[in-house]
Amino acid sequence: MTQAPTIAFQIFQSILVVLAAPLLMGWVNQCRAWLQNRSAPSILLPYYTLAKLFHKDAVIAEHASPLFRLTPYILFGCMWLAGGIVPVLATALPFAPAADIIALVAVFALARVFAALAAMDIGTSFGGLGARREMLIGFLAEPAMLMTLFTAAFISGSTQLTTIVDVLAHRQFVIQPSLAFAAVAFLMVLLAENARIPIDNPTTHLELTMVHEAMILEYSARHLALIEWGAAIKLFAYMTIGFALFAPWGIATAGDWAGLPLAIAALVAKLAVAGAGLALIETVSAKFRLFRAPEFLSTAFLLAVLGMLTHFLLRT
Amino acid sequence: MELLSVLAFPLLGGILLGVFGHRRWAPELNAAMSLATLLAAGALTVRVIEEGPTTVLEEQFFVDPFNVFLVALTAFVGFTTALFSRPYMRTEEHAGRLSAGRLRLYHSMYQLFSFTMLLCLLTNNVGILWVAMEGATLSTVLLVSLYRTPQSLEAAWKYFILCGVGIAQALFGTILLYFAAEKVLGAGGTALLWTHLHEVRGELEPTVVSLAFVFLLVGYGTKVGLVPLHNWLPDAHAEGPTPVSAVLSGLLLNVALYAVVRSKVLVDGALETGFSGNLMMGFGLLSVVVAAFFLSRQRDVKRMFAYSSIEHMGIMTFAFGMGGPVAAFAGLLHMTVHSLTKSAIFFTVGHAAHATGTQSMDAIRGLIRQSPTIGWGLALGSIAILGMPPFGVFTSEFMVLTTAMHEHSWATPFLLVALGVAFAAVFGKVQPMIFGETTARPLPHPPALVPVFVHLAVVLMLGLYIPPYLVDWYRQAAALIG
Amino acid sequence: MGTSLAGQMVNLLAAFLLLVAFAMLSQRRVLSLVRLFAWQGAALAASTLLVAYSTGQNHLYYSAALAVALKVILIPWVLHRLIDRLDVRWDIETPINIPTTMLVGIALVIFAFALATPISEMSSTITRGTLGIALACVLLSFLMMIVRRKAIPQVIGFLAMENGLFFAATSATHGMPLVVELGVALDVLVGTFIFGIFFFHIREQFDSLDIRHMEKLKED
Amino acid sequence: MIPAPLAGALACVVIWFVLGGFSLVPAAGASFARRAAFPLGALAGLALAAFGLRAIWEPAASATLLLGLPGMPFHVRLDPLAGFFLFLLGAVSTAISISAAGYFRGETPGRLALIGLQYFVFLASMALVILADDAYLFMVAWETMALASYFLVTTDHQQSAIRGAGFLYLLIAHLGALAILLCFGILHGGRGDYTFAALSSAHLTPQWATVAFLLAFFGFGAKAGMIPLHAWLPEAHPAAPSPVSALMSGVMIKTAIYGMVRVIYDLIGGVRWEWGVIVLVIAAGTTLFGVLYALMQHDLKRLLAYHSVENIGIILLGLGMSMVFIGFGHPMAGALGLIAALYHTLNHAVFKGLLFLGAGSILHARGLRDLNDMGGLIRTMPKTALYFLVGALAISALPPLNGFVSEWLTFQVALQAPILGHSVVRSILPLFAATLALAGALTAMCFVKVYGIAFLGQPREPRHPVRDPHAHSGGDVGPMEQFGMAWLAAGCVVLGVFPVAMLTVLNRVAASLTGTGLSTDALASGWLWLVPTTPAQASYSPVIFLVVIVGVVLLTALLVHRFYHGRVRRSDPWDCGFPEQTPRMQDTADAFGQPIRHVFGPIYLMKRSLPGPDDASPRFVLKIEDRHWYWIYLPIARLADFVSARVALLQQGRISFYLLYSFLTLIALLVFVA
Repeated sequence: MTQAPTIAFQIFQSILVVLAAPLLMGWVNQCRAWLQNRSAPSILLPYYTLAKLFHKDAVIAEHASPLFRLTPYILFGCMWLAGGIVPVLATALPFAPAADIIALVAVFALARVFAALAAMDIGTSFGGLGARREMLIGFLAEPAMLMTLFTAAFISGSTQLTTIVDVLAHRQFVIQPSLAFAAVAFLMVLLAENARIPIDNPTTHLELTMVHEAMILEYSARHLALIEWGAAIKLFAYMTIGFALFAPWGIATAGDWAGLPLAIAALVAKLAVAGAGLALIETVSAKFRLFRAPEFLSTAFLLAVLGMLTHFLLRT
Repeated sequence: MELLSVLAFPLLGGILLGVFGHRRWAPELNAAMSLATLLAAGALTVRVIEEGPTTVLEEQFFVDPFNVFLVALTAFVGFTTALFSRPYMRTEEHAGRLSAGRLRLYHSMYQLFSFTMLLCLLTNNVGILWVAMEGATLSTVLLVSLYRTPQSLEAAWKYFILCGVGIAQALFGTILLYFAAEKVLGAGGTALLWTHLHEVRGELEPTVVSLAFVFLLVGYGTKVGLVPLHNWLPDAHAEGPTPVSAVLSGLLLNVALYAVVRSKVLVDGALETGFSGNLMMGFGLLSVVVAAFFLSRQRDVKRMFAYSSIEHMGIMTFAFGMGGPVAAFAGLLHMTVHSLTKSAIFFTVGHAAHATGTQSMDAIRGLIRQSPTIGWGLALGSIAILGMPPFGVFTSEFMVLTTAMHEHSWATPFLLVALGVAFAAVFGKVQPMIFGETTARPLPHPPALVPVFVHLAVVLMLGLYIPPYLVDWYRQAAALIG
Repeated sequence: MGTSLAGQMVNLLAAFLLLVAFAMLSQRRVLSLVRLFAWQGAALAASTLLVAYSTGQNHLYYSAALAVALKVILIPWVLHRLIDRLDVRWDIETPINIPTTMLVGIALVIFAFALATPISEMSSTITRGTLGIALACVLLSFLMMIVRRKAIPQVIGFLAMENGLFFAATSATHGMPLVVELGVALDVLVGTFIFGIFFFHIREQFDSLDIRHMEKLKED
Repeated sequence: MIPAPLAGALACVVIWFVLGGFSLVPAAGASFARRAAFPLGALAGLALAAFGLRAIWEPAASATLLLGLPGMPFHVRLDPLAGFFLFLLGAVSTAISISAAGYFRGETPGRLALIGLQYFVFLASMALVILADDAYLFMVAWETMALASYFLVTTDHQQSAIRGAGFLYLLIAHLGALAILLCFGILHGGRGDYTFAALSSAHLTPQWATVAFLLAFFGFGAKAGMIPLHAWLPEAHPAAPSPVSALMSGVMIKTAIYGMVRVIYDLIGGVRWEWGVIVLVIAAGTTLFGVLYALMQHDLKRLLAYHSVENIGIILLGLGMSMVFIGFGHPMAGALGLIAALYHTLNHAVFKGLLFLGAGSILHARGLRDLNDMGGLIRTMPKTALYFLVGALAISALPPLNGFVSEWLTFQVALQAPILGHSVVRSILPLFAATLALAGALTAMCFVKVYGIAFLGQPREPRHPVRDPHAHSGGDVGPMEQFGMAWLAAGCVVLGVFPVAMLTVLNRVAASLTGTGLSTDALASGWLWLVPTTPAQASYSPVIFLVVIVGVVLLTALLVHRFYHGRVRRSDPWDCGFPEQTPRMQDTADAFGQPIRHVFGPIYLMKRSLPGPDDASPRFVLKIEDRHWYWIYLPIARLADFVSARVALLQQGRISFYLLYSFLTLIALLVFVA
């Protein structure tokens, strides 16, 4: 399954994901600003931020262990890998078989674990607090995510994203209540995993509320840049996973460059809509108390499981 | 010839020690006589292996695979116990608990006791069997009350009355047996000879025989310590001197069970029904369960192991009751390993009680610190008696359980519960005695631990490997018992 | 011809034994107990003689002699000496309510007969009913041992039980082999002496022969 | 002539016994045990692993020993299943023996001699359990194993807590053994032949087969530590010296899994799906219970013990699914489930051994076992920290390490559910997958806690250090212990990155038990791709995975350092500008578990004591207890007491009553006869 064009395609997609991710971030911020009728920042702002960070001096707490310095690269690497596996533009990517949906979830888990460890490395009060909250969210979000994906996997009889997308994209359209359940669950997980309102607020440093920020407090400069960038890629990857599962139309198969423009157009459209939607959600909803988060996520988990059950029960 | 010498040595020893029993070298003499008995028994065993069953003195005495191995066992444990009683009795004398006169009594009675037991085993005459059994009671009752403390007197009195009454029932049973045999064999000597009874057992009158068996079972069963006839047993074991407890548990109970099994063989022959077997299984099971629950309440270490003896006697009775080659084999094996293990335990317990000056388990702690050998002896002994492999007790329990699971699966839950409870009870009490901070003091006379470890070594061997001649010996005996 | 007469005599003695057994059950005074025991022994010896005579079993004469020597003379004498030495001559005890004991005893006798009848049917000996009586005697003495609260009466009960057994042996089955008889007699004798020793020990420990003092060893 | 693998395995067993015997020899024994015994034992383990691995590729071989029951000598047999478990035992014990050589170096001769004896008897008996081919030898080895480990657990018997743990352990082990014995009794059926061949040929009615299954399942489950019979495990494993804990958690409880597979698949046979469902339910409970209680622990070894409970649950999940599939007549999926279970068995052995050795290193080097006393160890014990990190990631089922592979396979088994005919079972199977997912995430949380508290952050002042005389403060542990950990860490990586090799091995094992192995294209897919069924359905390639991540990380680092001026300033932590940070402000282990306590409150039995308002030295005490004590164990104990109190009425000391008993017995029997 390894011939040159698909490899090229793979590389192209990977790079595209990495480069385009901050753009999505910027777009979401812009939409949110509009919705909260503030004057919107440039859509390119994330790039500026990253550039700025990359030019600063890094400040690291003494008695920070090597693990602390290694983590940002690992986070970035994991996200990049995820972006490479998800069929963003095309299915049947050469890397895709290397990791199915379960492995994909595991990649995010790996990143989370390292982030949490790094947060505890310095031994500050906030670091531990952030790590604890992050893991609290994670231990519910991860299974919910898995169950969502399983629903799709059961429908398509495979855990390979490629196969899933093929099946879902090229079957005649039927209403799948199970998928509806799954979609809602997925959305909730997406919000939680990407540190979005109502679970977390990426723009706050209030000790009572912050989760993700509390973990990366000690980071600065290039490390911080890598982490932020990784976060952007994560959001991008999640959205594309969402598209792959629930709106797989217009995606190309690896190697046929002809289908590419259509695929890109479709992707951009979907992302635009989804980003706007995300901004809308963040605007209309308020941040939960921390201990509402488990309820929120267990609801997601429940919905996902329900989706799976309905699939079995309604299957004739 | 060997047979008679087996009987002669302990009798002689009893008389000699009755005279010299208070001398300083009396314990050695005691051990020597037991050794002589052991050697004679060994010779007898060899003879039987070579020439098969024989009878002597116009058939008054006989040996067959069943009793010869019990004779060997009895002589062996008798000897090791005599070895153990040397330092033990010295310490007692040293502590001023026993006067010279008592020692004389002890030594001569010890020999007479082994004489009566060997007589029980070797006699061919069911009547003499009864006489010797009563003699065993008479010779031990004074040993139980040796300390003349209120408790020991009470224990001895109960032992005497209960066993006396029980044994009286056995006599009635014997009379009934004779009554039945008389018609077949005619009046006179032969009608009570087991060999003859065994030949004609098919023709004996069923109703009479079954009646006789009830009396025999209740009678000898009292001495076996079957629940609810067991009440004398824990008292007698707890209050007597430890060597006596060792031989009571290790030998007397076996011999009594031997008598029961002998009668069972005749009855089965006469009845052709599972009557006797079911009766024995019922008693056995009851004993196992009840004894197991008694175990968890004990404070006195010797008392606890006395109850454990009841439990194991129950297992054997159950096994013999089930019958069949495997179960009977298991029963015989269990007889062997139980008496070896239990006497070994009593040896260690005796030394432990001396080292700590008490028999109360709450006061015995950390033996393994003060004297590793005593501690390990007790630990391994208890583990063995609780039926943990690789010790031989497990071997027999393994056979009993697997056979029972097939033949009488209804009984296995009881056995399971009983074994579990017994394990929890005994082990939970023994463990703190062995481990932890010690309360023990060094002993005035070096403890005799060779017997302990010899016994345990044999038991261990029987768990992993049973010598072939021992096997076919057991097999013949099992075939005999059926 | 003699059989019928001898048989009747034996049955008479058997009845007498039963009577004595009941008397012992209800007797309060120790001395009288000993006396009754002696009478029982005598009746035993007599019946043995009769059986010996009527069946010509010679060894039964020895048994009879043994019985006289042991049960009529020696043991009662020993008991007398003991009672004197322990000076419990006048000591009486109240067994639990005698009428009930009596009723239980009667029930036992009936039970014993019921048990013994099928066996005595097949008995070849001249004395059929005696087995039931012997069993009844055994059970009655058992009952006596249960209800007695003092050491000496309990032991007398024990010996009485042995009498019952002896009776069973001699009358129901023309006597066990002599060697056995001798062994049994020896045991009984030794037993009596040991009991004697015990009385003194118990006395010195509990300064009373009341066995209710001996209830310390128990599960609590 | 005995074929080579079997002979070799037996030789290793003998060597272990001999080593144990030698350590007992006074004087010489001590120095021998200190210097040579453990390394030699490790070599024997290595050889054993090799023989086991080879045996998997060879036909089953059997032999007869001279010892044993009359008419039934000990039989031994080496088939793929036994070979696999021998491999596990040998490979893991090698590492543990080596680090034990370092760990026990400082013991006094007396203790060392005993430890040596018990340690090697323990190893040898485990090997015999696996090799045994008749019920008797199996039981003997099984109980010897329990005994040896019991004495090892009570090595420090001065502490009453440890004595209690040992007692509980041996008691439950013995009850389990009795249950197994009865199961053999059922299979044996009074035919007098106890060989496994004879037992497996027994014809059982469905009811009896089910009884046998239940006896075996709970008998072995008691040893494996599944609920509700787990109570001994969190007590006993921490009590033992660390290498022994590693051996017990890593290997011994796996022999119970071996026993289950051997008895249920091989001896009883005719697996029914209802059995599978029973196993699954218990397994799900065990998994969640284990991890949730692990999250509440602050004693490191205790925490690890609870994780052993959890992982046993995961193994049983795989086993149960396999039984369900086989019961419904899908042997191929059944084989996959078995493979997943066995793979996780091996993985757990490796990483749990590693983690316990790590905990032992901390205990040995610092005298610490309470997480709340640790902190910042990564700076003073970098090697240990690295190996422990590998273990932590592995047990958290994170790619590309081994824990992930087996859990991934288990998920794949659950995803086979649609082929089942029974609609209910079909729809509940994924729920067990959900349980697994939840457990995996919670495990990750738990080990973030462990690693973050123990190795990261800043050192906390120890409140209750263990008085370990050999605790040489400062610096890392000795080379022996490091080697042991390195060995197992390497195992985690290799098993994680090259699962296909192991898959083919396990395929042979599963085929030998279920008759059919995996599908052909599952095996045809080459060393690079782990494919449970078909490439279209699922595949995973840890090699590519690893290469890509490492590549990307390196690339990023390269780029960053290429374009970045690379100035780095060290300074105090910022922490939102919060002034004077002290180590006491860090999270404690208990604090880290607090959200879980909040979410899963009802599951725990919590005893809180809050400080009063005017408390001079305020102290917050929280005690978490296991509800099983109050639901099962104590009631049983009370019942036993009650019964024995009633029974004791038999023995009230009055001789008249005693006489009455025998009188009544006599009368009753006479009535019964007449």
